[in-house]
Amino acid sequence: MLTNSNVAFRRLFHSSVRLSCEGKKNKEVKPPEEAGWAFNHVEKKMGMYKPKHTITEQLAYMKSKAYDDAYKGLPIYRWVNRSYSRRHDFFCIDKHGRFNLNHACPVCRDEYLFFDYRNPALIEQFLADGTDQPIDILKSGLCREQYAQLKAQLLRAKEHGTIPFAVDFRNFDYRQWYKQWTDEPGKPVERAGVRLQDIHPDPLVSFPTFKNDKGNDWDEWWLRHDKFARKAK
Amino acid sequence: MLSAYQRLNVAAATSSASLLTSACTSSAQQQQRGLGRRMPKQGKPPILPPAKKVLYHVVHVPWQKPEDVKELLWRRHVYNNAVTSLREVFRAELQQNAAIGKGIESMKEAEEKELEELISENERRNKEKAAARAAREEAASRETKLTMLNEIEETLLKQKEAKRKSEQEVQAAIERSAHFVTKDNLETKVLAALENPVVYDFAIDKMGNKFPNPMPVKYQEGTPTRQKGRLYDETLGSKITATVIENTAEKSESSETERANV
Amino acid sequence: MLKFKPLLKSSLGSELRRGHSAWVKTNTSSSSSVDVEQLFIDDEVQKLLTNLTEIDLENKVFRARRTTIQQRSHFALMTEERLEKTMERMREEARRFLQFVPVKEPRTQTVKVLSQDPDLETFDTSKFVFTDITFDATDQDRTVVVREPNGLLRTSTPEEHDRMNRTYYQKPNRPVFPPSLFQDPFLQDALDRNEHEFVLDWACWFYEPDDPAFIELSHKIFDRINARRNFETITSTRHFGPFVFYLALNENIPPLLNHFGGTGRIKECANLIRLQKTLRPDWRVTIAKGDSDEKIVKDYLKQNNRFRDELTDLVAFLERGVIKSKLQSRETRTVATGARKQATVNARNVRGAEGPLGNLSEEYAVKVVKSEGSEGGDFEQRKLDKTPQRRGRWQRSSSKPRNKNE
Amino acid sequence: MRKLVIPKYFGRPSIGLALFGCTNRPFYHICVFPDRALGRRYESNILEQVGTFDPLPNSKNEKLVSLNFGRLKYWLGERNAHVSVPVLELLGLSGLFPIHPKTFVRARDNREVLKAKEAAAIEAASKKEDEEVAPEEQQSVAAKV
Repeated sequence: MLTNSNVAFRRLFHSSVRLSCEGKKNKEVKPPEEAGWAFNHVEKKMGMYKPKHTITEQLAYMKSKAYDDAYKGLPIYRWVNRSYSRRHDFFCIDKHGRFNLNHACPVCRDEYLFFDYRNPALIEQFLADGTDQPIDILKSGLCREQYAQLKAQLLRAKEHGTIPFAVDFRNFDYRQWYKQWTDEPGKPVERAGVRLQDIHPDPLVSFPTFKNDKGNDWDEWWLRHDKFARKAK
Repeated sequence: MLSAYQRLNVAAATSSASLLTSACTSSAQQQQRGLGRRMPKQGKPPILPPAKKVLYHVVHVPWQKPEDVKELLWRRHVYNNAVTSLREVFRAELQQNAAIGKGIESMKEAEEKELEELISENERRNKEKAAARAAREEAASRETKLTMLNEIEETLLKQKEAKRKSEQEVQAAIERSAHFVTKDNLETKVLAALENPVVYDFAIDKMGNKFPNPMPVKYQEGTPTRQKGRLYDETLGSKITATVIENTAEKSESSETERANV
Repeated sequence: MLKFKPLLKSSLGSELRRGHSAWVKTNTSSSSSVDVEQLFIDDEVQKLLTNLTEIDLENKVFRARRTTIQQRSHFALMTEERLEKTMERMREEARRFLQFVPVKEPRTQTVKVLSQDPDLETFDTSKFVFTDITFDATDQDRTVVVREPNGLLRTSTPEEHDRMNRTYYQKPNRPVFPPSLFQDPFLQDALDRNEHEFVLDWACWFYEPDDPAFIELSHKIFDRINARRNFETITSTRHFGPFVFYLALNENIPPLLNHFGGTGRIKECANLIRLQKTLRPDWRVTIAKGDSDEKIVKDYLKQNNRFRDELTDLVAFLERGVIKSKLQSRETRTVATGARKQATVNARNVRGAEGPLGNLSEEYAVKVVKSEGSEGGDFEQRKLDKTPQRRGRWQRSSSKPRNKNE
Repeated sequence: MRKLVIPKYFGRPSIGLALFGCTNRPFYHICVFPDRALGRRYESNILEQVGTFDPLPNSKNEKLVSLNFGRLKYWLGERNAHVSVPVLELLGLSGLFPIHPKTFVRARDNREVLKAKEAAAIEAASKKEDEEVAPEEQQSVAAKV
């Protein structure tokens, strides 16, 4: 929400109005950098069209101050208004491009944002950190269409190399490629497969395999807390 | 499409099963079953016989051209002969592979052999590991025995030490208790105490000088004395300074004597 | 109709090229047929290549990468010697991660014609590709046969062969058609972002080592690294071996020599020259057995002073012992980490932007208050009275600011 | 009435194309059925799958066929399996079998159709030229008049 005073002097107009004036060819439309990012007064967007923007505008917008003020450097899904009843299979925009509901998902409601493999920054916000997998749809608060777009554009980004990821390590058996090579290949190596307990067998720090802390959530008390809290209600 | 056939076959299976089990079902139902048209389940679309369009549709195959027929005749014969001979070739190839040891059975045997090898190798490795583990455990147990023995010795020593110390204490206590007051020497002790009473009525300062505050004897033996002053007039302060001077004087003389005779 | 005519003709061309390996680009003086694979497996060369690949655990071999599953990080307190032992174990593990990608001659593009049936002409509009999926056929010796619409039955080209393998035997991150990262606009973008290792890793996972496309792609990347001189993107990775082998084979090692010289590693320079000597025995530089590294490098410089302008850092190091700035970039990285430890706020910049208040310091007057006690209040006071009508950003009532677009 | 039958041991096994995939996207599995009489549309009576055939060409105009030659030889040689015509054609094209007569016939028919189309195309082209020529003649005639 742009509250500080330096926004006032910018030209504030309704984004969809901008859409209609595009129809009239005579008025030259300045690119958003000079014209200033569209500021959306409209609270309730039901039934309105979502304006179309290009990828270059989106890239410029994501670097702009307006974006920083709006989202303060946090990933977009942190600003989702969780008080609305959010099912995971809702659609913000119908097939004609109009909004279905007022509380749109973080990507649909912001007119410049849409998932695209040429803008990895936006996709990376929705990835579980340290992995190349998207987070859960309920956690991301995205509608079904945008979640599908996220997965599709993530795959495209991987294929086009804008989002690097860990390719598995290919263990070559030289005897298969060179006839004269005789000695055995070493133990096959696996990416992220080096375990600390193999490298540093410290008797004091015991990593009992049968009790390894995989899958249990001993340090995520809030998960258990929610369960009881809900039961209590 | 598939589901229709599945339903038909399921019907066949159930019908045959029910035929076997319930011999005495009503004749109408059997008859119906005989016709193969079973009543569909509640709410399901009825099972219809194949449509007339499908039933009475006649496929008119166009006549082949005579030269085609002639050519296809000899091609078909050549082809069929080739196929039969090929089957023969394949059979021979399979037998040959089986003979050489590349066939399925030989592969199975090879797998079994390999399995046995692996199991035996595994057992061997387990035995080795067990032996190594036994040796390690035995060494460890020996070591723990040693440590336990040491600990026992230490505790014994400690206990002996403690016993000796406590014996000494007891001895000291016994010696000390020699002149305790007991039932039998009670009277003598009391009389002795009466003779030389020990007076604790004194003050002491940091230096260890004692400042007795004797009660006037006359007063104790029953004849009241003349009140020379009020009890509280006496203040230890005045006495203290006097005796302190005396004591220091005595000490300086004794220290000189000591220094002299050293 | 017969799209295949050129290919058959080219098969003759590649015969000639057979003698001349694909790895040797420039037909240098000794353009005799060089058996690249034989050379690569030679123990001497393998030892030299492993020595040349340095092991950089933190930034390269075990750097933070995106995995498919989130992993918990494990911490362990260690004594100094225990840490040394662990690092040694990690180094040994890293050596296995730095296994070289096999250097292979590309498979021939020629196809063998199995049978010709002219009267099968136009039996169908499209080709038929037959793949044998017998269970004991490995990726390499699987038979893939193509029937052309003109009735010609031929064996498949390497590209088709691999595509069929990828279709019928799927592996993760191995789609059927090559990803567009391996074509140029995107390849150049990735290389500009210094993701050479990622591209090469994916290429060696996606293609077979003797696939012509893979060899051509890796050569392209090697040339660009050599042209751009950013060797640090590929050092201490599994592709550094083939990269150095490729350079030594084509005799353009001066840039790499310059890089090693700049960072003062004479041993690597000597190893590089020995490698080129082993690969090109008829090379003019003579290397005696017991030579010291220093001597070898000096001889090299003496004999090839045509590269003198390229070897400025090496020469600088030899004569004046100057370590090049490239090392600075690594030092700046270390310095940066070092700086973070010292206190950044001091008397001078406490009021400015680097101070505790950061960019807030422009909006508010910052007064440094010595004692905690009474005066603390007026600092708050000053902050408030300066902007009475608008509450500071921190005192915003609702935890979630109204979004720009709502 | 359908006979009670144990698919594994009944009659002569037959190799045919079982249609998988969905509407507008056919995909055939080349698989072995217990007998021709039992029909091949019933999924659970497939003995074994020895290959796949994708009738729709991919972007490189290729129709992909995969065949498990080892098992195929077993069923053909050992078990003397009956093979349906399309599978025979495929085997013919793959080179394991000689070319099936039907493929020759189809090839010849396609050639004839192509030839006919070309001829028609040539006629159409020539007819178009006549029309262009005809109007010019009329204009020249008009100009002359």
